Amino acid sequence: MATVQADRKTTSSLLYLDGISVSFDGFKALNELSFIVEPGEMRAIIGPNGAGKTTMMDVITGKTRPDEGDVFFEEGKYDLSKLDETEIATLGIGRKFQKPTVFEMHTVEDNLQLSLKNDRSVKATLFWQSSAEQEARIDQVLDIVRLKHLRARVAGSLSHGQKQWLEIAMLLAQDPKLLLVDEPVAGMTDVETMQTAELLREINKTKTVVVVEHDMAFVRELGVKVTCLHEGSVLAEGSIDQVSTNDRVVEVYLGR
Amino acid sequence: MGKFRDRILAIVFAIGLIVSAAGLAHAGPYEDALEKLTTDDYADTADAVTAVATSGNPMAAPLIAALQDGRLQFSAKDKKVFIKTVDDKLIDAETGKPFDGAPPDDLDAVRVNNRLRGVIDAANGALTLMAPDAAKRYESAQAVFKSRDAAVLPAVEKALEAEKIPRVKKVLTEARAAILLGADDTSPADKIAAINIIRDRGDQDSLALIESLPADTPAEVRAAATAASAQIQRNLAIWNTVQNLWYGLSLGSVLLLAAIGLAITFGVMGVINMAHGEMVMLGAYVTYVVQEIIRTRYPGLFDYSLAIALPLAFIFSAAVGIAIERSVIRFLYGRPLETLLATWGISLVLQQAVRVAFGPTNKEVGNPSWMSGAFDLGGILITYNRMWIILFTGIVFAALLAMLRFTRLGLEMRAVTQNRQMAAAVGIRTARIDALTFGLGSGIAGLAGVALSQIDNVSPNLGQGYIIDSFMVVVFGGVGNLWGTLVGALTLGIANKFLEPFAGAVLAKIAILVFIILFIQKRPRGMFALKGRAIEA
Amino acid sequence: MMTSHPLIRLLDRGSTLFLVLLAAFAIAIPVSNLLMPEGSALHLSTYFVALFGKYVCYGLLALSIDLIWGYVGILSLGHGAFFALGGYAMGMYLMRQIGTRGVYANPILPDFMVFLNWSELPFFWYGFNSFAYAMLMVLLVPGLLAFVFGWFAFRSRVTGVYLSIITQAMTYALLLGFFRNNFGFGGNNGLTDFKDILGFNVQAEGTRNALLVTSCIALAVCFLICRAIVTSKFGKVLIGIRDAESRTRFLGYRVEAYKLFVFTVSACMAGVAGALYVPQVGIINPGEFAPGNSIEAVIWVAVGGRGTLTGAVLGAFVVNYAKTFFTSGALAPYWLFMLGGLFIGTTLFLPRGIIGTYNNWRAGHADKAEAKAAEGASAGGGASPAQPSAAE
Amino acid sequence: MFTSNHTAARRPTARKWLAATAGFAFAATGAISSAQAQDTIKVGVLHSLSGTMAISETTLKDTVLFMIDEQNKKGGVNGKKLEAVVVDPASNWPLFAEKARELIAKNKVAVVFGCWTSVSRKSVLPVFKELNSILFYPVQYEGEESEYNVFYTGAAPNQQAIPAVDYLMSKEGGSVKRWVLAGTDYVYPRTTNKILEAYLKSKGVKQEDIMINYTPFGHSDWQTIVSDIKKFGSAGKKTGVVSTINGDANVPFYKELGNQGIKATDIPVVAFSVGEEELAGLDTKPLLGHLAAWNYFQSVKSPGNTEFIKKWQAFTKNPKRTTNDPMEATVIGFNMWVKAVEKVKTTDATKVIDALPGITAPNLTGGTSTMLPNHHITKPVFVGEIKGDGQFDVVWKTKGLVPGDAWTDFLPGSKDLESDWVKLKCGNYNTVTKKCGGQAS
Repeated sequence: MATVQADRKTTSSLLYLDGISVSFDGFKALNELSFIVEPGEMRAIIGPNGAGKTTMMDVITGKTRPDEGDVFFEEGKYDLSKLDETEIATLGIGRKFQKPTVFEMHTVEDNLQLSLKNDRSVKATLFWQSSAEQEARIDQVLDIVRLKHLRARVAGSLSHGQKQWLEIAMLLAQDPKLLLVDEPVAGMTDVETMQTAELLREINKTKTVVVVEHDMAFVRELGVKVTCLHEGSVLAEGSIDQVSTNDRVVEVYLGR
Repeated sequence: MGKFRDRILAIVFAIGLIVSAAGLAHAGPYEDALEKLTTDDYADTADAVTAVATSGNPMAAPLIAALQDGRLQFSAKDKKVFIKTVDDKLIDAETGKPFDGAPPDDLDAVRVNNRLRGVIDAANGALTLMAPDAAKRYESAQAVFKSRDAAVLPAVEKALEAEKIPRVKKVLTEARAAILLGADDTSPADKIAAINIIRDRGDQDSLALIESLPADTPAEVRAAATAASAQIQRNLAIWNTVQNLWYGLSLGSVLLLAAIGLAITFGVMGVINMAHGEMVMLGAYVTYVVQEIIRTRYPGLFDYSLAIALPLAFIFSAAVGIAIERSVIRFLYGRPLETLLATWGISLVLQQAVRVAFGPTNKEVGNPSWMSGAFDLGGILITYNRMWIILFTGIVFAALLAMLRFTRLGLEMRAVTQNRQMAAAVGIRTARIDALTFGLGSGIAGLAGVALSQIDNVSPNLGQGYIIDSFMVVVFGGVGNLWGTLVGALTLGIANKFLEPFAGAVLAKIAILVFIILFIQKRPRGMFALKGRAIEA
Repeated sequence: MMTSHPLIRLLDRGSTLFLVLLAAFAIAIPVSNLLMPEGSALHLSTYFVALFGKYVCYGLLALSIDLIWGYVGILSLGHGAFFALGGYAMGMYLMRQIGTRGVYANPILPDFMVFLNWSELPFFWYGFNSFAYAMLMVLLVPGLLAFVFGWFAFRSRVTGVYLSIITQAMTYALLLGFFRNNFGFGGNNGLTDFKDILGFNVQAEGTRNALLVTSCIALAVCFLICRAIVTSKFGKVLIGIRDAESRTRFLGYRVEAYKLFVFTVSACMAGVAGALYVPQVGIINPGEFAPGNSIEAVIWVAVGGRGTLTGAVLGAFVVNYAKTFFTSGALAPYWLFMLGGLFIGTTLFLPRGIIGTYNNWRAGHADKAEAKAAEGASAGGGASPAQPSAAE
Repeated sequence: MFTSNHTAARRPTARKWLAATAGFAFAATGAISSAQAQDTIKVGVLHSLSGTMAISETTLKDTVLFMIDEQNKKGGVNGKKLEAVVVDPASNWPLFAEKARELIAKNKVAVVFGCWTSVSRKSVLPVFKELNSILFYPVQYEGEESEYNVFYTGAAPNQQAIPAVDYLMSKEGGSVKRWVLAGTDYVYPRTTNKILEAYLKSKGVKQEDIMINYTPFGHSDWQTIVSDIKKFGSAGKKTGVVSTINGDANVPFYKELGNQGIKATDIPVVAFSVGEEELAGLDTKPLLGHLAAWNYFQSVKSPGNTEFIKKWQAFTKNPKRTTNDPMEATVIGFNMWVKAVEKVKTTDATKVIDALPGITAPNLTGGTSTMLPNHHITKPVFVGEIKGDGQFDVVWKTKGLVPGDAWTDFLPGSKDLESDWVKLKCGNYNTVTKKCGGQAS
């Protein structure tokens, strides 16, 4: 693990992005993006398509290397730009994809079994045996996302919303320090949306959460600090009301 | 060799005669010579040829010409010789009058072997040094340069005086130099002069010529010779590199031609078409069929056969391609590996189908006159078929780029490549585009087939020989990027040709494969792959 | 279910049945071939023994391919290479066993070296006169190649079609290499004219039956290994990688390590298959490296049912039996049509293969409890996904 | 197997297995049932009809069928009609072995005509030894083999390569002084070239006057090599090329030759694997005068040949169908087998094999070939020049017939070996150690 000596700017923060730039074939997806997430906080990130939301997630989770800029995790302990997905995941950053991604061929239970915080090495998984507390942990997580009754179902057969929740459940099973949740309510009914909001608030009691979302109603429901991205850098930051009244935000985003 | 030399002397003497007392009716040797042509024995024929050449008989030239291209007939029974004209009429070789009346039943062609051809060429060489046709004179001058026989010297010098056209004159001078260098009675000064002339010619033959100086040559000549050969070698070394480049270029263009269709289907549709090679093969067979029809019906059109075959091959392969796409591949989208297997199956079926339809043996596809032969460009030899194929490839490539850039279809294709869903959303009928794209790819494969029929077997196995190489090119160049394919093909072609001389053909091929495998590790999406946010999972 | 005891996981209905059948064959065939009198209805000809032995080896090859294609979605078009390498290792042992009985009676050099007048044995032939060493090489050479190749390929995340194509390039390069005579493996004639193995004459009926039984045992063992792998949590991770590679990564699994491990195991199995194959067919030559062969082996798996171990083996038997059947008699010239049709037909109409389709049908028709059981089975021996996303 | 069916019958899964099992059982019992039918003499035909080798082998399959047809018109052999059993080894070597076994063990054929490539022969050898049956191998090959069960009716190196080289060295052939040995990289060219190299050196040719070059199978880009040959040839001395390039690669090779203007008068190319069939895929005008060495040419004028070609073209219903050397070899082999069977009045392999040496049969070029004790035959050697019409013009032939030599005298390994299945009962008797190499010493 690449660690760097804590410097004062980064100390308090859990996630620290500074001057991140990424470009694909000339197009600047991220442009000098900087923001900080404090431990225990829940942050909503909004922004029009192509604002760089997903790219930002890719950078944090090590899928994309930033062309320049720093990404630090846990009070600057870890330089994420030097680690790959697997290492970052094991550091305790869980990511939920835009499109719900679960192991369709596995049962709900197995999905969680695979996510539980365990030794991930080849040897360990080859000779692995399930245990009571593992089972208990699975029940607990299933409770949180209200999927207990579907424990034996094949994930592929779940509804869209249920898949979203299962994926969140998988993040919880990982027991991460930071959850990155990409458009959790895309394609959900209003009821589901509200339930999801509740669920995230529930989760936020114990964990730091970063939510990327279009759905303003949902963001409002979360009622947390909002960062609005535009063309790869922060446009505005603050409470939902501040942000949604910010002229430039209105112009580039809500206006349309 | 001695006997041969005498013959040439005789020929030269004959030329003297022809020049001085042309047309004088002169019976005897010619008639006896004709006798010898009827014994069906190479030695006799050889003697006869010389005798005829020296006879000075006006029939000599036509007779030797006839012998050369197998139009000289003889009848062993009644000891007669006939010249078969191009339009299958018999001319009595003795009288030169058309032969009317029933040809003898044991009529047969006078047979020639390589040695005889040599004799004939020599005879011709001497005979045609003064021929009215400049090209002929050039040819025979070259022949003399090769044979560089002292006996022909007078003839050469005579011709030299008479010669007007510079390029012929040049060769004659070189020929003369060659002879002088070989002759023992030449003064050192002349020899050095000769060496310089030959040095300026500067090709492989000149080198051989200069290096084959006898041991007893005087020092100063030897010095000049070594200097000259050194220069020639330097010169040749440079040309050698140029030649490798050229070979690489032409190999590359063949690869490109074979791979470009694949690049399209692979790039736009992400379809691995294992039957691509068979599309090429079909194109080649179309060429064969076209040529067959032309041969039997309209022989006159033969030189246009390829021009006719091209569109047909394109259409046919494209049609087959579209049929395959509609009937099989479209059910397999999003499952590239299954597509790979299915198309492999298709390729097996197509191969065996052709095998059953046309038989397993190679089919003859001829080169039109404008595609056979070669010409010298500086120090390298450029064969017409390779040159045309390179040009053709260039044209196809350019046309394709233009088509993608400027036509509606091209636009829609690029749209689909970049974002299928979005394209569909804006109302592009992706299914139709897929079919057309696949058709286009296959059609181009068909065109490749026409080109390959000019340099390779036309057999059911034709495609197999190219499929793996084509894949290497596409993957190496980077998917969905025609320029990548271009660079990929040329790189591989040239690399191969520079490796071949010292590594040998087999190792060169292996080296290239290993290189590609390693390269893919570095750039898993090929040289010019489009980057961007690949949406995974 | 993951909670169930490992042994129960290992031996679900299908697997048990498979092993029982295999054992039955391994016993019945030698008995009827050796003990039953010639001409009696129960007598099986040696021709059949040889044929079956060959099929078993193909079955093992198919198994090894299914392990990586069916469960991790790695489509190797170069598995024939590992098969052939194993075969060559065995072949080299057999060559050294010939000793002075070669046509030139040279105690050290194999015949092909003598008539290309080589003076001494190339270093890589050392040690192959020892059976143990040869067997070690049977595992080591393919395993090592697979490890190195995989280490490069998986680390730099070469996936899907690209991987398939470079595996093909690999086997093609080896093909060209082994064709070269001065490569030291007998050029395109390969290694042949074997005399005996461990002192037994390879042609003797007894030896043939012994080889057949050995092959069956090898198949059974490898089958159990595969079962153990795919029914363990490791196996679930593999399926995870197949269906959603990046999800697995973001869960913190070292995808490349998993792929590398299973790829190497599979290569070793292919090597074993090749090693058993050579003494039974009596020759090994570069033809086995031909990309076509590897692709054909893949179709065996597809026919039997990708992602179902029993299916892979069944597929190998069915297709090869068809080959035997259709390459003689009136149909002789049309075999390629059959094979080609098989490729197309299977991918179009039977994407899950025989066993896969059957499992599905059973899962569909059984009641809830049964269905659960089927899930259990299919989680391990499972049916392939409806839309196998093997490419990603 | 039956116990297993019993246990299996309970489970639906077993049906598939049952099907397969039944299939095998059928295959097996099929072997027995076919064993009964003995009113005809079965003749096995083992030539690839699909895959890459079909290009050459299909013709030979037709030839055997043609010969059988002819023989049956004459009333068959020993009063029994001949029946062809055709299988398709699909150009796949292990399949060759399997099919050989099938022919002998399952179909109980009396004799097998088959194989083209050496590797296919090598792969079936063990089967023929084990089941003691007869194989007639009709293709020219590298020699270095003489098996009890195999009869080699094609040319051994001394019946093709060496005479051809002799011709090129002769005055008539252009007294070649400098040699290019170009071949495809497999055993036949390698061995042949080794032999030729040794032979040439024994004739005083220096190392620097020999250039050896190998190319992969189906090599199609000949630019570099042809121009190398040209360079090598322009060194003043008369140069000749001996080509052991394998079938498919020849067409592009000759096309390149023609286009780079290498005329036979400058650098003659003599080929050992290019016959009428291969030329059928070429416009031969640019190749006028290049040579091939065979034991048979379609253009050879002899009553036997003319009649054969007539019947053959009638049989194949194709007036343009060519004939070639391996076909003639097949014909000779077939006739020899018939004679032998009629001589011993049985098709029993051992008896026929022992009877075959000494048997004679007319070859199509007017001579009479004899089966030698080393299981090779005597044949005339012709050198032909390519004509404009895709045929060859015989420019040279050996005086009398050349006996096939299994073990060449030009390789250190095999010069002491000798094969004699009549007296020595040994295919590789070592005249120095006085031992039969095959047996353990």
